[in-house]
Amino acid sequence: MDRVRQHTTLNEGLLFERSSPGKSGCQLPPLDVPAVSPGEVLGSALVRSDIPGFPEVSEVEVVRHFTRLSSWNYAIDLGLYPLGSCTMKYNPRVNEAVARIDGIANAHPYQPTSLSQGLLEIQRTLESYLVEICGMDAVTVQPAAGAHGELTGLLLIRAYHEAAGDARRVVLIPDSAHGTNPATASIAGYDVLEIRSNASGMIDVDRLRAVADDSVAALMVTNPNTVGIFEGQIREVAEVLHRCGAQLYMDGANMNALAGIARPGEFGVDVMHLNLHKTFSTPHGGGGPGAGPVAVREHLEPFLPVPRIRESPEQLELDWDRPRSIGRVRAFNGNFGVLVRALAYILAHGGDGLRNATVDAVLNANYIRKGLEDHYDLPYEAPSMHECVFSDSRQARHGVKTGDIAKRLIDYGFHPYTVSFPLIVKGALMIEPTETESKRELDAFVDAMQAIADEVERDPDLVRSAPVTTRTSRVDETRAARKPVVRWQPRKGE
Amino acid sequence: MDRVRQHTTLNEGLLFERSSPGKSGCQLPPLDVPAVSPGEVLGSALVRSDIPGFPEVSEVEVVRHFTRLSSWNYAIDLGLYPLGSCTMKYNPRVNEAVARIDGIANAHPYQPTSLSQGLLEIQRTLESYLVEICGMDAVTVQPAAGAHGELTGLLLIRAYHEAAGDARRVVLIPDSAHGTNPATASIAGYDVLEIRSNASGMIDVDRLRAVADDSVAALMVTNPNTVGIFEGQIREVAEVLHRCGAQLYMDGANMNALAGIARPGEFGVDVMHLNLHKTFSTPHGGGGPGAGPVAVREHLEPFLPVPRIRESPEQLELDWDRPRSIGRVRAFNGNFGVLVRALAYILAHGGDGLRNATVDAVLNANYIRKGLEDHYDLPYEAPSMHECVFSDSRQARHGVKTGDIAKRLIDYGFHPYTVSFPLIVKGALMIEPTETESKRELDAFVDAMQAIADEVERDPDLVRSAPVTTRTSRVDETRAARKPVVRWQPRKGE
Amino acid sequence: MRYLPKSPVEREEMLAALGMESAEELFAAIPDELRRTAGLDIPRGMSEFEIRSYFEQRGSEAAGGYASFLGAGAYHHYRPVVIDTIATRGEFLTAYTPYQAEISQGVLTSIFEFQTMIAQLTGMEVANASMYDGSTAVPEAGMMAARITRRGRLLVAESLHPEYRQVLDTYFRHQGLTAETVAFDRETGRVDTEALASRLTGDVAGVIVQSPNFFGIVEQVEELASLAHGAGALLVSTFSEAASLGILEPAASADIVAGELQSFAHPPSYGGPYVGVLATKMRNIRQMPGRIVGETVDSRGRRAYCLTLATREQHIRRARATSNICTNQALVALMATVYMSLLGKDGLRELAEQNLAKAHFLAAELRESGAIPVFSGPFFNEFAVRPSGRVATEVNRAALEGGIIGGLELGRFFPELEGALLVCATETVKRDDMAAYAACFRGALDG
Amino acid sequence: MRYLPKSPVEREEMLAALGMESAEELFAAIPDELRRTAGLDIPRGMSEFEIRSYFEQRGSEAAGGYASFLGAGAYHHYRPVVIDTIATRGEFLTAYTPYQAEISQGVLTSIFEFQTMIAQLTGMEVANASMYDGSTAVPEAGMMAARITRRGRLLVAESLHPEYRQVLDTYFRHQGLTAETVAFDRETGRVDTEALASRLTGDVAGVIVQSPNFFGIVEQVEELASLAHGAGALLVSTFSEAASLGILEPAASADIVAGELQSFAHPPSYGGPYVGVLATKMRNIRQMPGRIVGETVDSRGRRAYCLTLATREQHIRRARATSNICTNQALVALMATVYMSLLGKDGLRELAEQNLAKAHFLAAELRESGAIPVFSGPFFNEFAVRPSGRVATEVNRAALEGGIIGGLELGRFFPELEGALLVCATETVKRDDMAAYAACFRGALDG
Ligand SMILES: Cc1ncc(COP(=O)(O)O)c(C=O)c1O
Ligand SMILES: Cc1ncc(COP(=O)(O)O)c(C=O)c1O
Repeated sequence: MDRVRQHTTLNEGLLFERSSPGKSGCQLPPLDVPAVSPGEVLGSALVRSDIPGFPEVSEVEVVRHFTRLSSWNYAIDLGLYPLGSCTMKYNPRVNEAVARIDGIANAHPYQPTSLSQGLLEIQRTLESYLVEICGMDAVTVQPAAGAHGELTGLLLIRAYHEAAGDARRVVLIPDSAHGTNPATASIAGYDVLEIRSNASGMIDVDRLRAVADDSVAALMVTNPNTVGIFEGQIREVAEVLHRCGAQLYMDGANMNALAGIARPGEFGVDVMHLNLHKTFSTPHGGGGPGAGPVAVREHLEPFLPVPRIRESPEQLELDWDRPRSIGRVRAFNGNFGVLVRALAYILAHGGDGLRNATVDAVLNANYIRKGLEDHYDLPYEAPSMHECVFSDSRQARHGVKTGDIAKRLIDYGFHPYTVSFPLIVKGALMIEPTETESKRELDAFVDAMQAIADEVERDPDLVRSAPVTTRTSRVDETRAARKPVVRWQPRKGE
Repeated sequence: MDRVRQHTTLNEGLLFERSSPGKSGCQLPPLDVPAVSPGEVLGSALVRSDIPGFPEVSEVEVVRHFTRLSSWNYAIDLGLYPLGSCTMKYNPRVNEAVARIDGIANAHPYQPTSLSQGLLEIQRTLESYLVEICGMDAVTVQPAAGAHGELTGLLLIRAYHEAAGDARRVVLIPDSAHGTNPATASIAGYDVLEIRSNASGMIDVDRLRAVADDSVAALMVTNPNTVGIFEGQIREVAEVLHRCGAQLYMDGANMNALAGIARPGEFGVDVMHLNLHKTFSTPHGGGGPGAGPVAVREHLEPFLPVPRIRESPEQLELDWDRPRSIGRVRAFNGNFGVLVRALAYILAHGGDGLRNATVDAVLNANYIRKGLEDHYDLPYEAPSMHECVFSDSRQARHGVKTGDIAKRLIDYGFHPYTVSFPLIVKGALMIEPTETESKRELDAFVDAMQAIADEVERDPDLVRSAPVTTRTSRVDETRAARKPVVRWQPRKGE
Repeated sequence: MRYLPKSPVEREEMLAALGMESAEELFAAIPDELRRTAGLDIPRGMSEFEIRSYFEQRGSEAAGGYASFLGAGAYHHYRPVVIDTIATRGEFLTAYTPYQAEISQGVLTSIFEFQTMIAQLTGMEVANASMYDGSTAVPEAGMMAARITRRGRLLVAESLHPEYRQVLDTYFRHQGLTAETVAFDRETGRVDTEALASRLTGDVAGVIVQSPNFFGIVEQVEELASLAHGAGALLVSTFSEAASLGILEPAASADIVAGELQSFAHPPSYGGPYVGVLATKMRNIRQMPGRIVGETVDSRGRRAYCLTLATREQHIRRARATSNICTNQALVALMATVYMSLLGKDGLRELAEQNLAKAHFLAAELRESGAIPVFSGPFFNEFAVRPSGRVATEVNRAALEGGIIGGLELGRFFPELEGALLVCATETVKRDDMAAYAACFRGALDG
Repeated sequence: MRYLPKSPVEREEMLAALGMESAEELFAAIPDELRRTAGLDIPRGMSEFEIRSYFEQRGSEAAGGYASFLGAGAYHHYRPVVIDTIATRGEFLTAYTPYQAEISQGVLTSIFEFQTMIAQLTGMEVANASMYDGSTAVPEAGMMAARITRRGRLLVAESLHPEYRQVLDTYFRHQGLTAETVAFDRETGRVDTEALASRLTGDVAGVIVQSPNFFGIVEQVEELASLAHGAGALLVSTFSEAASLGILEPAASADIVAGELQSFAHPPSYGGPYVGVLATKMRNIRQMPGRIVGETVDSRGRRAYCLTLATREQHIRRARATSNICTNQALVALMATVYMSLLGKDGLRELAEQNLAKAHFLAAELRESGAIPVFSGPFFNEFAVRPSGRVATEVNRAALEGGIIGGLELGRFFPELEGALLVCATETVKRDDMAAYAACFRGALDG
């Protein structure tokens, strides 16, 4: 095998390396008006003479290049993708089809309202369903992702307090929280006070009580939390906060454990965000686009970003005239195409269907937990919801870390779980299968994880050198950071 | 590596093996009329109770199953696919888009003519361009593939002779011809007389003269022929045939060497077929659909299959009233969706573009020939057109056959060339790159072929045991034929 | 040109490598007088966007947005998007026939699944990898019957799709095979069994019947099979509406099943590409035309698939092949395989039941609007009726004005049925449209 | 349900394996009073076909088939089909952020190419993997400038897209950053350099300018950069019309370039998803927000890519991260990468030249129809005009009746420009439609 050079598909270089002057993969229709001289109309100083290094390739080369690249990638469409906290569920293909319908895809954000009724209706319907699912009173779909939703949510809280002349300084965040929570609080201008989780991995209500005073603007809680555990004392938590005038923010990234079963609005949550690219099946696309709608209780509604949809007797309209609004968090109407996909998903399930999906998601997580609890250390005993979190403590004794086990999973044909998060579990293995996995796929995963546990004892080096079956073997991340090469440059003479 | 079980993607079983009762990947809208009892309206004897073994899987399982299967396949979109005689060129994606336009894809073949003007216009335009490219007088687009076109063509000849009261018995076919030629002649009710090629791989005109008499209905010639050589004496060939009242049929599978450069109508050809799935870029799709239009000179036009397009003053119409027609060779209007794609291809190139494509196709074939002629035996010296044919005679001395070299090419990341055809070359390597390959891809191919030639001398066993880098190693075809298992059956107990 | 991956400089370099000065030299083998200097009379190449707008224009001149009651061999059915998701993957779309098994297991495995599903659905033991369409699968089946029985006469039900019969005629004419028509019972619309029995002499190779037949009527195929077998002939059972397979008992005693799978695979697309099926008993497999995929193992002993029994085919057997077919309809067969996988056992049943219900509802509506059923036999999703108040052409003209494409005028193929319509209602037809079409039947009654 | 790959029996088996009798037990951890027994008030699940027809219906209530002269931050451009061919491949579409480099080289390599192309186009040294959109990339750039300079005042051109300015205000308000507006020259439409100079004191972190600006006018960014640099401030250059990059000299002396790449990637889609870009000089890379892909090698020494410099990001640095951004717009960035690859150097130039030509032709047509240009500065593909015969609202109302969506009424954002229109002509606009729109301007003159 050594004597074989690499497959062309495995050797595919960068497009820049296939360029040759004069090739192009696209032609435009001939100009139907007189050409103008750029130098004349713009002034020659403003006109560029070249784009050095820019690709020059034909259509077939583009198709092949990206098709080949794609074959180096794992994806939900290829198998289980159990990244904890990421809810990598099946992305239904009808969602892609409807987002590409002419009147939707080609709608301009400034087109006349009279021509936008169908679009506003889509948005209004989605908003009403999200409100129903969360048990909240209103929602904005403007934020572009979860973190963007967090920012929006905290700004709402800020505006609310300021409107009451009650400026506050501190946002409380459990140590189990996702990194976006503290980062967002900073950007919203708050100081972050981290609160330590209790021995069960949950919020320590006593500790919370101790710090909850009138400097506190909000607590950001994830429920179920990042260890996959439902915060059973959530109502008490809300009470503690409300008593001192603070707000309860819920990171809704884990709504896949709750939709149709329980509603944050009934937990005492004041504001929360959803990740449509998690719970509502819009594709991750290798890192986005997402959408991070923010749902609020009534008292925060006046502060929502503009514009809002308003129903006039004749038509749906956008309302900019909202004096207490925090303003805009993004131009136009949010990641509208993502909203379309999420609505398609909700329509496909219906109310009962969403509940059934949640049941299967939790069933799958517990089934995996059951299959692995004899092989991996379970740091928290509390029942799991949509994901289960193990630690690598048993394997670490053999010098094998969660990251190694993850890489070894690749050899078994699976995407790894989430590593190194949540921070409260040392060497975490955070596993979220979602509801769109079959028993067969779960069984194969459990088998693989058991086999790896076994390998760790028999041959830890094997696991540490994984993956061995992929085109690319273990990647040197340290080197990448030490001397960053973040763009292609022609080699001398090229 | 042995210790790793196979990737899930590599282990994907059959869908039947993933079935579980009650799963389904599709729902229909609820019935908006009363249900009826099948037993009552049809009689219970006519109603089936079950489809034993039929799949029961969800949508995500279907997507994954076929996505995984697809990853086991080579394709033009992944690289060079130099199958001689198959013209595996880039299949432009716009062709797929336009074939799916609502008014086209959902048009019913019996819809009113008034609603079909756009469709008839597509067909008429394609017909006129094909006529122009071939230099013939008329064309039918009804045949579904090349072989079907051959049948149509021979039936036209038959009808023509019969109309003149001149029934003929024999079709002459060079020994270099594709298997469909003799098979078609048989099905058209002719006796086949094979004529031996001369030492240059071409038709032996003297030998032809000797057998051309009034029992001969036609000669089927491929030009350029299957060795990639232009039959320079084609006009003499036509003359010999015409003199004895026979017709010249041209297999146009190799039109990729001629489009825009030379026109069969000017060679003396009376009837020919085209493979739209070769020359005109419609995708092969793993074996079809294709389309095999048949172009004829004027004297054969009255015999073309019904219906024909007729231009009335108000509109385009279909004309069934053609008493001398051979009838229908297929229901409806042929593989219409394939015709749409072919027209899109012609529109993209335009007249000059088609010529340029031909130039590049012939340039590519000769470039490969040049790169390999020192390493492989070239049985015929005549200049190559769109493909070049080598023989394995040098490698056979080391016990390595063309089929082995082909399998070894797979390890280098390329699809093999055509093996074991044409029959006049023992151990043929029939290589057709097409115009849509870059110099870089050709260079890589030539390098690979040279490296293999080298391997044959150093380590023939390595080549004989190829491929070694694929999911599936060399397949036992003999076993498959010996005791055919051509469908899945549940194992006992399943 | 965007499809040509060569820069002018590269072209020069390559010519230079060949020792040529101009591209003209590449064509030196073509005699001067055959080489054209004039360009083709085809307009300049278009951009992708012009091509799209050209075809969008043509499509908009067609019947987009109409409700349709046309069937008659091409059917409107819902098509899940996943079909195209899969079928447009380059790995399937741009592969050739899977001759190189080691890098074609994707296509091969899916064909093996196709063959299996077709066998399951038709009640046959084996199926091939596809034929061009139903209309060409039928003559291939007829020729196959002739080869198996070594007889040359075929009896063909008059209720076989008329265009299939035309194709059959074209195919048989020059092969010493005769295809004689067996009338349908004017009352039931089914094959006239007496007429059939009387013609079933010892020289009959096979009897070809369609069920549901062209009039949508379900035949008693088992009975016809016994008749045929009694005379030593084979029974060839055909269908053009695959949706019926979800509910109809397969003709297990047929010898060959040939049919059209368009309903499962492809939109009507003005007539193609569709996909023909051919299935039979194991004992006949060596007489079967077309490609067949078989199971085997690779050199490491793992399950694998490959094309098999190639000695039947033209590229090996040449003039003595079972058929000349080479390229078939693989991609459309893949679409059908995805469709069948998605619907599955329950979905296919539901599909068939919905078609049955819609058509019977429509039949009742039309009867109420004065239409008279032409036949009494049980029908699946289409049926022949004769308007009473208004002539058929008028009914359809009125419908067209209302955005509805009415049923097929049967006089086109059966002069004796002039004035009758073949009306089809699949699961895609809406109740409102049925009411609207029924109203067109009433028109003259009212007016 | 078709998305759930479990049969009822399998569900039972799995519950049994957990020792549970009913699915309710799975939720035992949720206190009873928080667990709902009532179902959600959302209608029954729909089939795929109902979903499609629901959205087709909504789409048909929208502006399909209209010619459009809207730009103003969202542009209509031709989109080659290959973009979606690639972006809908499951391997790209359904992958997560490429944290696991060994099985994410497809996404990683394409992002590396994206970063490179953005750097090439903007004249910067490095670019990140994408931001949400232009409107959020700008405040991120502003915050970055503040971090780099450790100053808190930003001067923002009034000719920056008004919605971008609104977003900037929302972001800055609570961070101790101030964003002050610098007026545009009422004559040229360009930044008023004197006003700018007078405000450029030593506490200014950066100057944010857009070119082409909101009015389509090309700024003299180099000059503005010198001014800014003279005061120790950074220049942040932004754009919302990426097509201009094909022809405009990049602002090489800008410190940060932030912009919107929608024109290269995605149809307007009623406002999103788009894709923001952020590029800068190498020296600023550690202050840059967002993901960055870097080149490295694998354990066998072969070139490979991975996410890098993660210590800037929220998942490592948490409260002290450069930004809270996590999920970005990777798939839209991939679309842009494919688009840029297809057009290439020549195609991008041609694109820009066609836009320039169309807009200038339209401007001349409108002038002939009595419209008065609002600004004298050079423009790319959009420009502000004031109809003379008829008020702007009337012009657009007449246009709408003729199937044309007119330009944006500028009064919406600039009261002083009430009555002016911002009119855009990309390469997709047809000459006939320009003539028809021009005729709407004449309306009142004629009548
Ligand atoms: C718990 C949690 N919160 C917030 C986020 C941030 O969401 P996004 O990536 O959409 O910004 C994530 C995403 O991974 C998450 O898992
Ligand atoms: C020379 C030649 N003739 C005829 C054919 C038959 O064409 P088809 O496969 O479309 O029936 C082929 C196809 O491979 C061929 O190469």
